[in-house]
Amino acid sequence: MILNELLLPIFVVLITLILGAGVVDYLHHATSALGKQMSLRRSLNPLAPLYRLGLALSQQSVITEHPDRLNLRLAPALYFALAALGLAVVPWSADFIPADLVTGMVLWGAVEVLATVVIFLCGWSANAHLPLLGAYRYVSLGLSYMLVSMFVLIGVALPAESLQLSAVVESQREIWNVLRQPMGLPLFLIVGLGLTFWGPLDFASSPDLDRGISADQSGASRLVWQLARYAMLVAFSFMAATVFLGGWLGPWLPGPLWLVLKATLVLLILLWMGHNLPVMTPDKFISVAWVLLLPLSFVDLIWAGALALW
Amino acid sequence: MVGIWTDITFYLCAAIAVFSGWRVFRTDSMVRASFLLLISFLAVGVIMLLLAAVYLGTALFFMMAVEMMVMALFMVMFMMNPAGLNPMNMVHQPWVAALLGFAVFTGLSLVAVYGEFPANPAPADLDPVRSLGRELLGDSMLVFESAGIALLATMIGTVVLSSHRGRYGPANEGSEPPGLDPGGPPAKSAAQKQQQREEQKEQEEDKQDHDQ
Amino acid sequence: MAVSLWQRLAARASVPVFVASGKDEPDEIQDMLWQTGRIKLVFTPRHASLLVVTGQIPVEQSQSLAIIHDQLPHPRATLWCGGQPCFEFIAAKRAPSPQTLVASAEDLPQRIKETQKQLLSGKRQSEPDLNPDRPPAPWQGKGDHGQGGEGMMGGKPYGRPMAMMEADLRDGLMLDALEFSVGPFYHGLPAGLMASVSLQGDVILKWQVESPPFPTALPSVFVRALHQDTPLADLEIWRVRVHLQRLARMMALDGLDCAAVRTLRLAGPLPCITQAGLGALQKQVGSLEKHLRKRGFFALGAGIGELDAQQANLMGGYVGRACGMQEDARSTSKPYQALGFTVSCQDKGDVQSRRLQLFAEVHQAIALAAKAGREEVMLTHEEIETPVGRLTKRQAPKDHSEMLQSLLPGMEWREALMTLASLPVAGATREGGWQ
Amino acid sequence: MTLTMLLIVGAALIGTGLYGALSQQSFVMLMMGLELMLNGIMLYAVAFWALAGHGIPEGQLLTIIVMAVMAIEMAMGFALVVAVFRTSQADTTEALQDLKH
Repeated sequence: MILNELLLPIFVVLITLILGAGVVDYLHHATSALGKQMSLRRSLNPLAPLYRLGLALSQQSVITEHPDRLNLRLAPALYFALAALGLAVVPWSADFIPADLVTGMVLWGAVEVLATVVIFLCGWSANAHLPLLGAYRYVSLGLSYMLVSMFVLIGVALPAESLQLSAVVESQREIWNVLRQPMGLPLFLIVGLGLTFWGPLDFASSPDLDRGISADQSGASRLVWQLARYAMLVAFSFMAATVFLGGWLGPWLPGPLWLVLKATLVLLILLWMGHNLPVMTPDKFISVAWVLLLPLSFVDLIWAGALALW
Repeated sequence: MVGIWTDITFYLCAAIAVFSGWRVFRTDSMVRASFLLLISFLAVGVIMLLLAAVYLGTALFFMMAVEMMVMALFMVMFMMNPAGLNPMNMVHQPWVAALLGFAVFTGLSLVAVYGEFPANPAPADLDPVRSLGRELLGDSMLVFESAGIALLATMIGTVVLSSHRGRYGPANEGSEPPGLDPGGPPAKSAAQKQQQREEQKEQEEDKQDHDQ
Repeated sequence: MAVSLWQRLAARASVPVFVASGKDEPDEIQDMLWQTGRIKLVFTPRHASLLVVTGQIPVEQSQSLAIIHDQLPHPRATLWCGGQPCFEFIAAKRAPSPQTLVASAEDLPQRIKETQKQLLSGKRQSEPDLNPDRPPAPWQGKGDHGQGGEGMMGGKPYGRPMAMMEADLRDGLMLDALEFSVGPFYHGLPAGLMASVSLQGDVILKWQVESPPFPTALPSVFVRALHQDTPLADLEIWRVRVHLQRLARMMALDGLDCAAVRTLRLAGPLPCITQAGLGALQKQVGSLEKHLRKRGFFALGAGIGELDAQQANLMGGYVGRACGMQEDARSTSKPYQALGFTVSCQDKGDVQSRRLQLFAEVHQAIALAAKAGREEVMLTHEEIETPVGRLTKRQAPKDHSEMLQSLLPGMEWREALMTLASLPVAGATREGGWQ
Repeated sequence: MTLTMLLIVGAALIGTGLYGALSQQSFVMLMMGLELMLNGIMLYAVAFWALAGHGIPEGQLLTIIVMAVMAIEMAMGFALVVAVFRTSQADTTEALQDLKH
C-alpha cells in the first residue's frame, strides 16, 4: 500500500523531471545547433547532454566573495522542489495522480509565485552585482504576469466547476480548452516563459547582464541550477498540456503516453520561441504586460464565464 | 498510523512557524527577515492543510509569497542595509516589548489551557472548498464583496499616496532630510555632496588663480 | 589521479571559451570561434574553461585581465593569439604557468580543443591564481554592533561604503544607488571600454568613462583608397562585411544567437566573393532581414537611444544618416556618382533606425559592388566613407566614448547596451597604428 | 494536534509579533510584526473552525477577510512609507518627531 501510494508517485515525478531535464537540454542544444547550421551529425548526437554533464562535473564550483551560503545552496534545490510540487498535481490517467489535491490549481499558482521568490534568492545571495540586477529585474517584472496566470487558470477552472486538475481534464472530454478558450494557451505560454525566464522573457539571465543570476555560477552549482530550470520547463509543459490540451485524454494510445506527447509539443513551442524571439526590453514588457496581456486575460475570463453560463 | 504522521508534521510546522517568526526580528538583513516571515506563513499554511482547510492553506502560500516578495523589494529600495552585509541593530525599548510580548503569550496560553471550548470538530464528509465557495457567493456575498471594494479603494489610495505629484504639486517640495543625530545637520544625498565638492574645488581653484 | 568518467565524457563536449580582445585586433577571431563547431563562446569567465586573449593587452589593463583569469573555474588555461602574454610581471614570483602562444588564427580552434583535452586528462596543470585570494577589505567591523564605523553611516564596513540615497531620475524618490565598474572585457561593451556606473534599479544614473575603448583596426582597403586606385567593389564588400558583423553583435545581445551566427556566416567569406555570389548574397540578406523583421528585431529598438542632431553630427557615418542627415563622402566622388549612388536615410535616429539604416546600406553596398564589379570601377579619393565614419589623409574616425557620459544616464541598462552596440564608439586605427 | 496546542502556537506567534511591532524602529519591520500577529489570528480562526465550530463556513470566511486585511495593511503601509519618505526621508519611527504633536 505504501509502495503504491507514496513511493510510486514520488518516483514517477522525480524520474520525469530528471529525464525530462535531459531531454530539454538535448532539444535545446540540438535546435540551437540546427538554427546555426552546424554539422548535423554532431548537433543531433544523443549523448551530448552526457558530455555537458561531464564537463560541468569536472569543473570547479566557484564561490563569490562572502555570499549568503545557505540561500545560495538552497535556492536551486528549492526551485527543483517547486517544479516537483507542480508536477505532482498533474494527473497521468484516470486513476494515477501523484497528489490529487482538491485545490491543485491554487497550488500551481503558489508554485509560480514561490518560484519568483526562489529565483530572487538565487541572484541576491551571490553578493555580486550582475546576479543581483538580474534578480531585481526578474522580480519587478515577474509580478506583472502573475495576475495573467491567475485569470487564465480561473478561466480553465470554470467549465470544470472545480479547482481539481482531474476534474479539469474530465471537463475537456468533449472539447479541449485550447479550442474552448482560444486565448488561454497563448497567454499561459507567456506565463511559462516568465516562470522559467526563458527566451523573450529571459530577464533574470539575459545576455546584456552576462547571464545575470547565472553569471557567477560555475561547475556543479551551475549544473544544479540548470537542472532545476529545465525541470521547471518540464513541469510547466505538463501543466499546460493538462489544462489546455486535454491531459491524458486521447484515443488509441494509453493515457500517460498522450500526456507525454502533448507536453513535448508544448516544450517544443517554448524552445522555438527561445531561439527565435529577441529578449524583450524590460520597459516594453511592462507596458505590454499591463496594457495588453492583463486586459486580454480579463477578456479570456469573461469569455470562459459566459460560455460556462451558456 | 496516519494520526502519528499528522502529529509529527504538526509539531514540526509549529516549531518552524514560531522559530522563524522569532528569527525575523533577529536577523541583520531585511530580505532575510521577509523571507523568514514567509517561512512562518508557509508553515501555518501547512497546518491549515492538516486541519482540512485546503483552500485557505494553499491560498495562503501564494498570497504570502507575493506579499513577502513585494516587501523584500521595498526593503532593498529603501533600507540602508540592503543585502544584510553590515550587522545592525535597530530596536527601541526591547525589554518592554519582550515583556509585553511574553505577557500576551502567557495570557493567551492560559486561556487556551484553562478555557472551555466546545469539542465540535468539522464533520468528516464536509467539502471545505465547496462550502467556502457557497458561503462566499451566497449568504456572505455582501461581506466578500465589501472586502473587494475595500481592496479597490486601497489600490486607488496607494497610487494617490505614493505618486510623485500630489494634488498641490510635487509631494516632496520643500522637504529636508532628517538629521543624522537628533537635532544634527541633515544627511545629504550623494548628488548634493558631489555638488558641494565641486563648489569647493572651484573655490580653491579661484583662490589659487588669485594667489598667482 | 586517474581520469574520472566525468572527465572522459567532458573531453567530448564543446569547449567553453571566454575571449578577451586586446588592442589592434578586430573581433574577427571572436566571430570565427563563434561559428566553429565544438567551441562555445560564453559571456562570462565563470562559465569558461579556456581564456583566449586576442591582440595585445596594454599594461594598464593587464591587472583587469588577471582578475578575469582568476575568475575562470579550475581546470583552466590561457591561450594568447596575436599578442604577447602579459602575466609574467604579475605572477613573476608565483609558479610560472605554461604560456601557450598561438601564431595564427587558423590554428586557434585546433589548439583550443587540444588544450582542453590536455587539461581534462591531467597532462596539463590548471593555471594557478595570479592574485592572492583574499577579500579587498577585512570582513569585520568595529562599531557597537560590528557595523564598521561610528554611527549609522560612518566608516566603510567590510570595505563597502553604506549605500547612499540618490534621487530617482524619473520621479525624484530617493532610493539606494548601486555603484560598480564594468569593463574592459565585458562582452556587451566595445573591447577596452571601462566605465564606472551608478545604477538605480535598472536605470543608469551616472556613466563615467574610465578608459576609452581600444581603437578598431580599419580594413586596409579603405586606407589604400586614399592613396592609390582601388577597386570600388572591394570597398563596398568590406562595408557589407563590417556592417553585418556589427548587426550580428546586436542580435547576440538580443538573444538571437541563431540569427547572429547566420549573419556571421554570410559575412565571413565575403572578401573573396565572386560576381555570381553577390546575387545570392543579396537574396540571403533580404531573407535574413525579413526573418528579423517578423521576429521584432527592429521594432525592439524603437524609441531607444535617440541622438540629437548635434550628437549625430559628431558621430557622422551611418549614425548621422540614420538621424536624417544627407551626409556621405561617397556622394562627392565621381565614380560613385557615375554608378547612380544616392544617399539613403532614416528619420528617427534611434536604435531601430540605425538597425534599418545598416541593413539599407548593406543592400545598397551589395548593389553597388555588383555594378562596380561588372564595370571594374577604380577609385581614389581624399575622403573615404568607411563603415565607422569619414576617413581623410589627416584624420581617422575619432573615439566617441566621451559622449556616452551624457547620452547614457536615464536609460535602462538593457537600452544602454543596445545603444552602445549600435554606435561605432571606438575610434579607428590603421593596421599597425595611425600616424 | 489538539485545539489547545493549536491555540498555544497561535499565542506564540501573536506574542512574537507584538514584540517585533513594539521593538522595531524601521517601518517595514514594524509591519512585519503586525503581519506575524495576523498570522497567529488566522491560525486561531482556522483552528476554531476545524475543531470547535463544526466546520461552519463563516469560519473560513473570517480567515479570507483576515487575508484581505493583511493585503490592505501592507499596501497602505507601503504607500504611507513612500509618502513619508518623500517628504522627510524618514524610514524609522524615531525620525518622525513631527507626528508627536
